[in-house]
Amino acid sequence: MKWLNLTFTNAKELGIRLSGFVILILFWEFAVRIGWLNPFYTSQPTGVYYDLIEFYESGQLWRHTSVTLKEALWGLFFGSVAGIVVAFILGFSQNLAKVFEPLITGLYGIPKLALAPIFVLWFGLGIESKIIMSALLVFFLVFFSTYGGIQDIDRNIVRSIRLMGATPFQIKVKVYLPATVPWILAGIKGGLGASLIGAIVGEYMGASAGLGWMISYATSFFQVERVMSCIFILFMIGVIFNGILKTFERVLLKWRAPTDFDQPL
Amino acid sequence: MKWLNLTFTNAKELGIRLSGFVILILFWEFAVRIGWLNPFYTSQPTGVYYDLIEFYESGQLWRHTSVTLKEALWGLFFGSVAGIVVAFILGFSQNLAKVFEPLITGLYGIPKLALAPIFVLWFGLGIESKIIMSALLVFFLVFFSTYGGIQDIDRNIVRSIRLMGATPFQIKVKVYLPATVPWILAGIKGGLGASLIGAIVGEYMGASAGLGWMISYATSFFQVERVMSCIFILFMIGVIFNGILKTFERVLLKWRAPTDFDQPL
Amino acid sequence: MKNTLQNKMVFQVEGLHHSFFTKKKEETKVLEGIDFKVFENEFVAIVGPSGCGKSTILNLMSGLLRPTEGSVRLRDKEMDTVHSSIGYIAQSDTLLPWRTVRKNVEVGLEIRGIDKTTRKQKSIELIKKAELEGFEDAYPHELSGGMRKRVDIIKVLAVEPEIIFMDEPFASLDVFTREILQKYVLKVWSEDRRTIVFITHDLTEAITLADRIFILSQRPAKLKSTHCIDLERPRDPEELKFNPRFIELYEGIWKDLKSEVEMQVKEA
Amino acid sequence: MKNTLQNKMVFQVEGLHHSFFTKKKEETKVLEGIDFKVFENEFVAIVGPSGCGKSTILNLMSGLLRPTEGSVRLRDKEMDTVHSSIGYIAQSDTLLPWRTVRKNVEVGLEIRGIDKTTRKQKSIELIKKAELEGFEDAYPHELSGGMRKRVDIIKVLAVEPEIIFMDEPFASLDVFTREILQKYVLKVWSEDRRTIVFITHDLTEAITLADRIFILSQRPAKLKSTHCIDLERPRDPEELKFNPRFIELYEGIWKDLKSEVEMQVKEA
Amino acid sequence: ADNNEEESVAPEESSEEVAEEVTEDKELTEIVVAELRSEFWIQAYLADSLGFFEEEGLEVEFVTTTDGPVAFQAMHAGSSHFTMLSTEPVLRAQDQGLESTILLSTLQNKPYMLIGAEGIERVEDLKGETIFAGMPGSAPYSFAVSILEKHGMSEEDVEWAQMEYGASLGALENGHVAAIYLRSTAKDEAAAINANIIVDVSDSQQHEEIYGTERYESSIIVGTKEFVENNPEEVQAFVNAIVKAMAWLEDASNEEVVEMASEHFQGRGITADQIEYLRPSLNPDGMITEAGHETIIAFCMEEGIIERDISFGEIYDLSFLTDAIEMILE
Ligand SMILES: Nc1ncnc2c1ncn2[C@@H]1O[C@H](COP(=O)(O)OP(=O)(O)OP(=O)(O)O)[C@@H](O)[C@H]1O
Ligand SMILES: Nc1ncnc2c1ncn2[C@@H]1O[C@H](COP(=O)(O)OP(=O)(O)OP(=O)(O)O)[C@@H](O)[C@H]1O
Ligand SMILES: [Mg+2]
Ligand SMILES: [Mg+2]
Repeated sequence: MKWLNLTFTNAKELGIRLSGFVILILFWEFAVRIGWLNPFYTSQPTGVYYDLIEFYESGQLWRHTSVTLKEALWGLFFGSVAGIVVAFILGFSQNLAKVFEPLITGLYGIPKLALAPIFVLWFGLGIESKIIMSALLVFFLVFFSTYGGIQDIDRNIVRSIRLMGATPFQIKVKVYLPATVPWILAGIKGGLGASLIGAIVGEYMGASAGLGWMISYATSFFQVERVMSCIFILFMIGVIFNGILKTFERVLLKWRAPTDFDQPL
Repeated sequence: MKWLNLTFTNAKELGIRLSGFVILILFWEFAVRIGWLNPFYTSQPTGVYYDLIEFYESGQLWRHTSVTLKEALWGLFFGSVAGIVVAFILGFSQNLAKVFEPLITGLYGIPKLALAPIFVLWFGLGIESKIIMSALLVFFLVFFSTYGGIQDIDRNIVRSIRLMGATPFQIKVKVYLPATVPWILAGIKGGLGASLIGAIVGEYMGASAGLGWMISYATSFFQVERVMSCIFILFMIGVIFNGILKTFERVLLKWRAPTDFDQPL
Repeated sequence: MKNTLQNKMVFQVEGLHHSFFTKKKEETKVLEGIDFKVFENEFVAIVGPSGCGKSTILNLMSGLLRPTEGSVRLRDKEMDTVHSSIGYIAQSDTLLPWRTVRKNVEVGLEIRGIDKTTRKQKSIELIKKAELEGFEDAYPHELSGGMRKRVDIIKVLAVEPEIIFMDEPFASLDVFTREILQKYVLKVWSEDRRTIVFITHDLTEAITLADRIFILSQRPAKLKSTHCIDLERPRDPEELKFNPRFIELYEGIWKDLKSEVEMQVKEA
Repeated sequence: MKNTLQNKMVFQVEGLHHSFFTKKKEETKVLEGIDFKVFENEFVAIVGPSGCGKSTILNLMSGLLRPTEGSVRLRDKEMDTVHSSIGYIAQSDTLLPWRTVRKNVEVGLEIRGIDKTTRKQKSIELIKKAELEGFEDAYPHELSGGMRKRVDIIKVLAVEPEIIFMDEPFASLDVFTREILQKYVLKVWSEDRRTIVFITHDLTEAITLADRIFILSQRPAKLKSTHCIDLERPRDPEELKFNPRFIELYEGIWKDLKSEVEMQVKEA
Repeated sequence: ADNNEEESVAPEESSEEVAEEVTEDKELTEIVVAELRSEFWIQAYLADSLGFFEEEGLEVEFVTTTDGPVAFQAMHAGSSHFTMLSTEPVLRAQDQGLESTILLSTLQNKPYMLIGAEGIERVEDLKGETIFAGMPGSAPYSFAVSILEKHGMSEEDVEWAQMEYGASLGALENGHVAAIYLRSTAKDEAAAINANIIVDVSDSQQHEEIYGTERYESSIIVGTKEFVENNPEEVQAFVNAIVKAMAWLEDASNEEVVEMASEHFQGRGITADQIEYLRPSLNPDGMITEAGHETIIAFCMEEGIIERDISFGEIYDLSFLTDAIEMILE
């Protein structure tokens, strides 16, 4: 996997990055062993490990993971694009912003699970409803971030490009878009997690496969190990997504002055 | 209400801001009346209106709303503070960032509802568990945004303040904090909605009152009107939160050059 | 002023007033009744105390700002928006930080839809002129202050605008680099009949380059006086310094400026 | 150079090399073996072509950068971090956009924990000196370029640093405002025995102010020559221009600089 | 079992294979069942695993939702053909004009328990304590209320906590609640946290004590009225397959059941113990009795779930079931 090489330049680097995770796991196992945590509710790493093996060997792991992954990736894609586009539209029209900004903040606060009946009604029980749910959650995060970025732009630069005779569209593409990239990336970084949650919530609403399906199934059967296995997989997907995004970030923001000086702050 | 005056400078302004919402409502009623939507699933505005009155007169509306509001506000507060603090800690330590940044992204992608058993086990069924859930969701949004802002700072300004002999702490308070305010505000704007969702999810997990409790109760009774009433209340809370935040924003960012030029872009 | 009368008028500035308002509605009067004309192929310099309103005049003339009162007419048409026939080298740094030097120089050409090879050719040529070879692929944050300014200048010159506004373009350059660019600007101006409005604090520079010099008073600025520079063209910056007419002009303008300052001091 | 020998040494720069590396690890050699000393209460000017490495030298001397090779010693101690005894007026704009003019001027005092009334008194006084009355509560974006630079200057002077670095501080100011500030800096320097290192492109300014002038060559920069300015103090900028020794010095330095450029041209 | 596993990985491919094997040239009809994954409908999963649906020319996909009502609404919105849920929401929807037809019941009573924390051994001990039994109006909630009433207490005598079902065991052990409702099949889990079983209505005697009857057939399979009327063949085929599974289940050992059903209950989802605990509640023939229906109606009206009496004939259509029984069991 090429990007992994790019992201984690070497094993040591990877070691540092995962150390927090490893400590967490060790602590968890330890806490269970000495009786601080009751494995009946929290399970324990070794238990999860065996369950993961079983999950994998039954061929079900990849099946459920791939379903959720597909939903989340499409959701991330559509949600990010929609978030950027809407932020740009509202960012350039005071009046539209006045109408829609409160609407969007208001809508964001609605618990999506409460919309399950309507969602199922409109989008059915297929993959579409999960992608839409995932995209919806991503949309909000990317929107808020991008919209903030548009307000924060350096006006002198915009002026200079306008003076060169750039059309409003060119100004957006040549100035606003690159200038808001750091903001968009911050939004997408939040969106990574949101895309997974959206897929999971969509699966809670109604699904025949996926990690969300597995979690809600396993929960009702008190299969804590399996719930934890799924959470572990989601966690790893999040970490990997983050690694990929970091690579993107490095490429897209290579123009930025390095953040670290010779001396510590 | 003073801040409302500040926010919506006059009735016309308020009119514009709410027009989108009004159109949505009218369309909804219309769609039900001509049969595009089945009121059994989506209810209809007039029905919701009567239900709201009943909800209000029974004295239940304020009871449930105040519970959720309290949870959300505390969650917003703690989550924002934690998000800013953690972003600052990781923003200034490459090594800590390497350890914790993937961890945080990974954790964000875990569906919170799946943690219900652990949450209830650790935090009980009182208000604490909802505040923690709400704060958790807000934390992620504010963290990602603030962290992005710290990376984006103008290095020349930092240098100049360092040269004046500022301690690391002074640099953070006098430069990084004010410079990241636009980013923090963008994060909190997302956090408004997240705080409500967190409270609701917390109530799903275990509660005896609150709008989330009401929604899941009404859902199981096919009381679509009531579900919609709760959603409406949540929506309005989101809008009002947004209005308050706008006022804050105006005060905190009054130093920024105005975004609108004489000419439209 | 030799050519001004028979030449066509490019800008007509009439009764220009401008005020800025703070968010608390406090007024800062900046311009108080400015009238002047700029003719085709003229090289005009504007000189005045720091903060008097020079940049504001250029912003008004370029259509970036709308005057509180009075009018700016470009070739008999009221300025109501920006015009791409004007190239404006602003006082502040306006490089796009995410573009390399070459890409920054090309941005205006891109906007005009010039094809890639022409763009590249043009930008490479200008980068050479500005003595920036070897930095084509550097990002702005990797340049020195003077280098950044040079990129800013050639970025605007690249699109060959008919009218060029320059706001203290050479202030941060050493004498030799400055001379090279001055010569280049003069060449561009004389060969292609451009019209140039130029702000500077350097009187020598103003006299060397301009046909006419407008002296502005302290804020709120009025047009204090206009000096016509009747030195022969082409002018060599280095020789000029010893030209008696030059010295005469210099002293005249100097006194003019000084009296303004002294008046100010007396008032206070 | 009158005082230099009996005076204590403040800076000792030895064998200074510095290179920048792009993200692709390409090297830009900027400094190639610079040696000089700066003594207590000396006023040193650095002159050199744009982009040669002047600002880099100040960054190294202030401890913002660590040299690739060689050393900078401040009072016999290796520079290993920034020192608050150095006030650095940088080339780029470093005002805090969210603070008003007054608050910007006070930032250094705040850092030192000076109490509010003293802070206010000091800042009001300096704002007056810089002719910025009436703009105490303006935000940086509401100022003209020259006004912003003036705030930048007094912000650093407010903390009364022992050692002052200035990187082209007066480039964007008109002659009169510049003179006022030059005089103020000279006053501060002579009264309180400050040590000043000063970068400028204006030879007249360099000769007027400095005890010694370091001439740098093109990048990669070497110390081409050092000129001692043996003009009597106090110097009046206006009279000095007609002083024959001044003209002599000016021409000497000019030729020195010019030969550098010509060598460059020949090489190319 | 291998074959079945493959089917769930790539349902389309294997369905073609099976179609060839079966040699009936008929294409399989796709049927979607919205459901809550639970052992209460074990017969449906067995029918799938045992290939009975295929024999009937159906290919069934199970879609799990959060909540019975959601599954039910999904069906009415056209996303599925059948739903497996409890009777109560169906009655309420019927009352509101969403017409459905219940085809059969997989259980004959409610395999519900009320279990208590340490020191809570009898119903009387619950007075003034906090208990969890789902949302008001849900079947577990009314089950708990009935218990209280049978012991001379009322709804007001205890505090009601609400939480995710999965969180209830933790809440009980940690003392957040004094008693919780639990499925009777989860006796092992109850034992794991040393909880006391206060009431267990899978025991028919206790059931009668609480509900007044032995039967309370509320784990049902339902279709929309429209679908059932217009597609009698599919409905018949579907019911046939389930009745076959019911017959198979009667004779199968617990271990066999676990093996067959494990495909739908991955991991440790189902155990022989659970089947054993479930057995007393299993409906041998899917029939729904008048007595059971009346109990349910009475209960729903009391709880305010429905406002009018819904007659047996309006909501049930057992003709498919009787036909299937005739054909298969006889
Ligand atoms: N952060 C940086 N990264 C890479 N290269 C840099 C960086 N800073 C400066 N340089 C390079 O170092 C050289 C010298 O820069 P410096 O700013 O010291 O020049 P200067 O003498 O101050 O010029 P000017 O008079 O134009 O301000 C330039 O070629 C510049 O490209
Ligand atoms: N956006 C603004 N908001 C408020 N006041 C402004 C704004 N821009 C300029 N001013 C004020 O207008 C006056 C003139 O500014 P201007 O930039 O035109 O000066 P200038 O002559 O170009 O000065 P300099 O030589 O220092 O660049 C100044 O007093 C400044 O404070
Ligand atoms: Mg200006
Ligand atoms: Mg420099």
